[in-house]
Amino acid sequence: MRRVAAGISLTIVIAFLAVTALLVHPFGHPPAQMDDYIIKNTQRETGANNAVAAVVFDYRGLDTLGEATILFTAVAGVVMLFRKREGETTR
Amino acid sequence: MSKIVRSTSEFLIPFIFIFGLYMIMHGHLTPGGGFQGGAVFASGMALLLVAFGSHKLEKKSKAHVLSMLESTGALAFIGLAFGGIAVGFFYNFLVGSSIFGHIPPSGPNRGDMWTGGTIPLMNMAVGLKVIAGLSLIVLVMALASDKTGSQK
Amino acid sequence: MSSLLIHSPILIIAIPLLAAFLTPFISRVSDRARDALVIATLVFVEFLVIILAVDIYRDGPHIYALGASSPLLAMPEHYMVPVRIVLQVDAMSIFMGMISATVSLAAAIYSVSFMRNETGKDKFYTLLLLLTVGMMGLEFTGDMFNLFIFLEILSISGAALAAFRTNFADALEGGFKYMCISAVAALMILFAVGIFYAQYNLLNIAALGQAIQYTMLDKIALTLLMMAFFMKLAGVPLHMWAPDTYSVAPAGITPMIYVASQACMYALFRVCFSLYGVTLNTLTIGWIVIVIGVLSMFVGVTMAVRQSDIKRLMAYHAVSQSGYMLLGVGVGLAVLGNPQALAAYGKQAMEGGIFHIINNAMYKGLLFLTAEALFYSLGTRDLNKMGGIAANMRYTSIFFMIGALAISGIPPFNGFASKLLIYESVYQFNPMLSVIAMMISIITLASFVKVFQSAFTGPILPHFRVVKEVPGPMLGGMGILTAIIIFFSLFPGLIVDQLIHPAVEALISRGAYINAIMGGMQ
Amino acid sequence: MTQGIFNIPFLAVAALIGIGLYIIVFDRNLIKLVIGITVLQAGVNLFLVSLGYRQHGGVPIYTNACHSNMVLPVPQALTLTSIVIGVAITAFMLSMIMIIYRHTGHIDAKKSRKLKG
Amino acid sequence: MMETPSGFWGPVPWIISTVVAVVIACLIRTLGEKEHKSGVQGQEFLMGNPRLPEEKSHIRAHNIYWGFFQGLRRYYEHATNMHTGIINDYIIWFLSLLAIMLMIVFVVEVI
Repeated sequence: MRRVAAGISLTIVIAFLAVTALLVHPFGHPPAQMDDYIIKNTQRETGANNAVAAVVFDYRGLDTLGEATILFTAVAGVVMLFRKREGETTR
Repeated sequence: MSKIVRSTSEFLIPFIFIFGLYMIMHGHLTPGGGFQGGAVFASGMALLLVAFGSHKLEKKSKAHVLSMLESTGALAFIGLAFGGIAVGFFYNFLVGSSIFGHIPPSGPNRGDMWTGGTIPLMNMAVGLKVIAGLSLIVLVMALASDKTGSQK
Repeated sequence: MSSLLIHSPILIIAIPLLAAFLTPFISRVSDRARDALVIATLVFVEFLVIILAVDIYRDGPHIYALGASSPLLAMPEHYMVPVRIVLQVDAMSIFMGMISATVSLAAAIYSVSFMRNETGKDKFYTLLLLLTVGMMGLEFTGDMFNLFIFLEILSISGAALAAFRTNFADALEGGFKYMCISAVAALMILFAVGIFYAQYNLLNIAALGQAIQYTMLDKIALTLLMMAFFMKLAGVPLHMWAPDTYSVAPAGITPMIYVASQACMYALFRVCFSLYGVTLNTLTIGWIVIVIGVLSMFVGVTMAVRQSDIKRLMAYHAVSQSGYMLLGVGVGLAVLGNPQALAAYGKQAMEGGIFHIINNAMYKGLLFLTAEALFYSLGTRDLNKMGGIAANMRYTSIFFMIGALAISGIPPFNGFASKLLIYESVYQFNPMLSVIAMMISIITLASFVKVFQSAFTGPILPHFRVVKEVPGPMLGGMGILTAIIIFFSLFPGLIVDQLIHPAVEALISRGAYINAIMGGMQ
Repeated sequence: MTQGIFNIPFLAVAALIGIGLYIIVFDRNLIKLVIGITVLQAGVNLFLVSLGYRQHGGVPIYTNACHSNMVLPVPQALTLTSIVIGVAITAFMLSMIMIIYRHTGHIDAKKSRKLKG
Repeated sequence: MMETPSGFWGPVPWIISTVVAVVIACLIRTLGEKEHKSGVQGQEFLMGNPRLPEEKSHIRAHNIYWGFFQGLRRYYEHATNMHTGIINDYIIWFLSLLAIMLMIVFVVEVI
């Protein structure tokens, strides 16, 4: 029962994803108003030849800060999980 | 691990480390950057761990030192972001100055190391952070799994 | 002062982040310095939020473009599209920000003494600050991808904190479930962001709102976003992680995770009202929100009566109370395309729903804290083993009683005020929904009577004779929330007029939200 | 819809997401669940990065560039961000599973459910 | 004072009227019997049963609302079976709701 429901809903979701894939702009011809600005102005505004690095560290810097924070959070979480505790019992 | 793995990795690891550092340093000029270079470097650490065992690695690099290094990288990153607060957070305040401040000619060029403003510095900070963070994750997980193995 | 005001949207996010990165260093110096740093940071954040709120309620929304040559310049000169990340703080965002900051502060104060005997406290405080950062960023950002990033920060730190007591196997289980559903939900959001990017080559919410056309792709994206946020805010039938996670998280963290799920509710409202707004089929989407809200109320409360674990019981109540908010705002969403109905009762329904958010954050937080105080003193969460501890824990029982009366909507407490708004305005939309909401309120009262009767009253059990009141800082954390509840209870009109009404206006007026960013080009 | 035939990368995205969801839904092994989430992440990352491809475009880097036509830089940055997030989540979930195993001795989702009802 | 769609709500008038009601109740109470002695009601009185120890006389949580649960037994069986606690099932719920919503949105567009 549960497996049947899961199978049917999975099929529907995948069908809609395929519809999405067909409706998205043709591969290789994206709209590019924002990116054209970045490609044109990256050297003038940030001084970096690498437009990706300019996006990562300048235009979308807060994303990168957040990403670094996520890594920091995950490390803190992993270290926290494996910390030593008094009264630790296995099983 | 066997002797073959150990001697091969002894040979390979300096190259991996240097390649990782190269990617971090040249992040604003060539493909790559702090995250990618840091991941390459950390994969070298993982190779060390596989070849020589987690306890041996832990003697060389203590967990809390790595934790400090990671925090240092994060602090340097957010500090650079705070550096431009006179204008705005994340403002690239070094463009036009003498440190990394050259502005390249527009269009394709040969690439000048001293360009990019805060971007190369941020690359280094993030690189340090990623190196320390990923190594710490790998080390802590290896140590923990080692411990459970010995208890059985 | 004015430059502090201009920079305060980012400072509210960046200062706790800086403190979180500093904590590993400080905690090597001394534990006391670290506790002081954490509390001071959160107090400073609270201060910044309040001065920003005063300014926003007086002068309208703030924007902050990161890395631009001026933070107020949302778009580059001579260009029509925002390229950089823009933080956009309007009355609704800052309203949620005040809730998050207050609850974080109370949780941190409470944790100072609750966590005294734990190891790994430096990681605990780091993660607590990061959870605050995640909530604040989620509420302040004006960029779809950035929203995803902050959602992930919130999820990972929340899961790590929920699994903090690693010596219990069920703590790990609760944390793992939270992480799992968060990861799936966040990936769905990322996919939706990809769909937006593919169509419009934009990531800014306001710019997307201007460009959006509600094509088939936009509908799929809306469905993905809505379901992901319903998963994160624990709407029935996607609520099942909520009791598992809330019940195992340490004290202080449970209210924070709950407020984090309300931040996800804010994100849902932001997507529905500001991103899509009138372009979507408001009646259908509104009814979806309403149906999920009513289901949440009903299933949450009926499951809650059944529980014998006190924290699980309260977690189910949290699910049930979220239903009220969804009901109120869902009615507003359903009549969004109909200005007459919106003016007649839609706005008031939304006011009720949003007033319920802040009320609920306060008294639900208080109830979670009292439940954990019982666990701290008695060593058990099982209601069947409790009895007659009111005499020994006087203040806790008073706090519990205030929280329980407020959540059940007993006058004169603030829960009654927001529920009254919801009942009366929803009655004009559909009387049946209003009647159901009242019924649910009665069952809520019944379940809290059960808790009060079995835990606090009756003859004191012999092995609890030596039980003492919890230490001062824990009472302090509960006291802050109680004081706020009493304040809200005494002046509901003031709160609704000054705080809630501007927030609702900010949520409804999509044009103002878009113009704050795109205004230059009209 | 005539362009549909060129959208094979996007169809691959749908397939990857479907496989990921299938693993998450039908596999009771917790580690395989994490593998499913990783596959899902791979699908979404592929979607993001293939959004930015421009026909006959080169890398968006001016150092010694010979192309005048460049692919979009923003999707690459987003994908980079999302990959790092994926690594963080995977590491964190795997270490959680390690501790669950240490406590209960198995990694079966069906058996490790103390919390229910 | 808070405006509601059909009137207003203010806690202060409510509290004042409650206080007035309590005062009236107390006044009525003072009119009662003066020689009444308290204390008799609490003791066991002609019951015949031995007095229970204190911890036994406390009604535990699972006994409260027993009749309510008995009346709604079938609903509760379904509801507890729904909450299996298996993480895969949570994702199944998510997927099925997602599928239903996609269908609803699609159907609404067609009509």
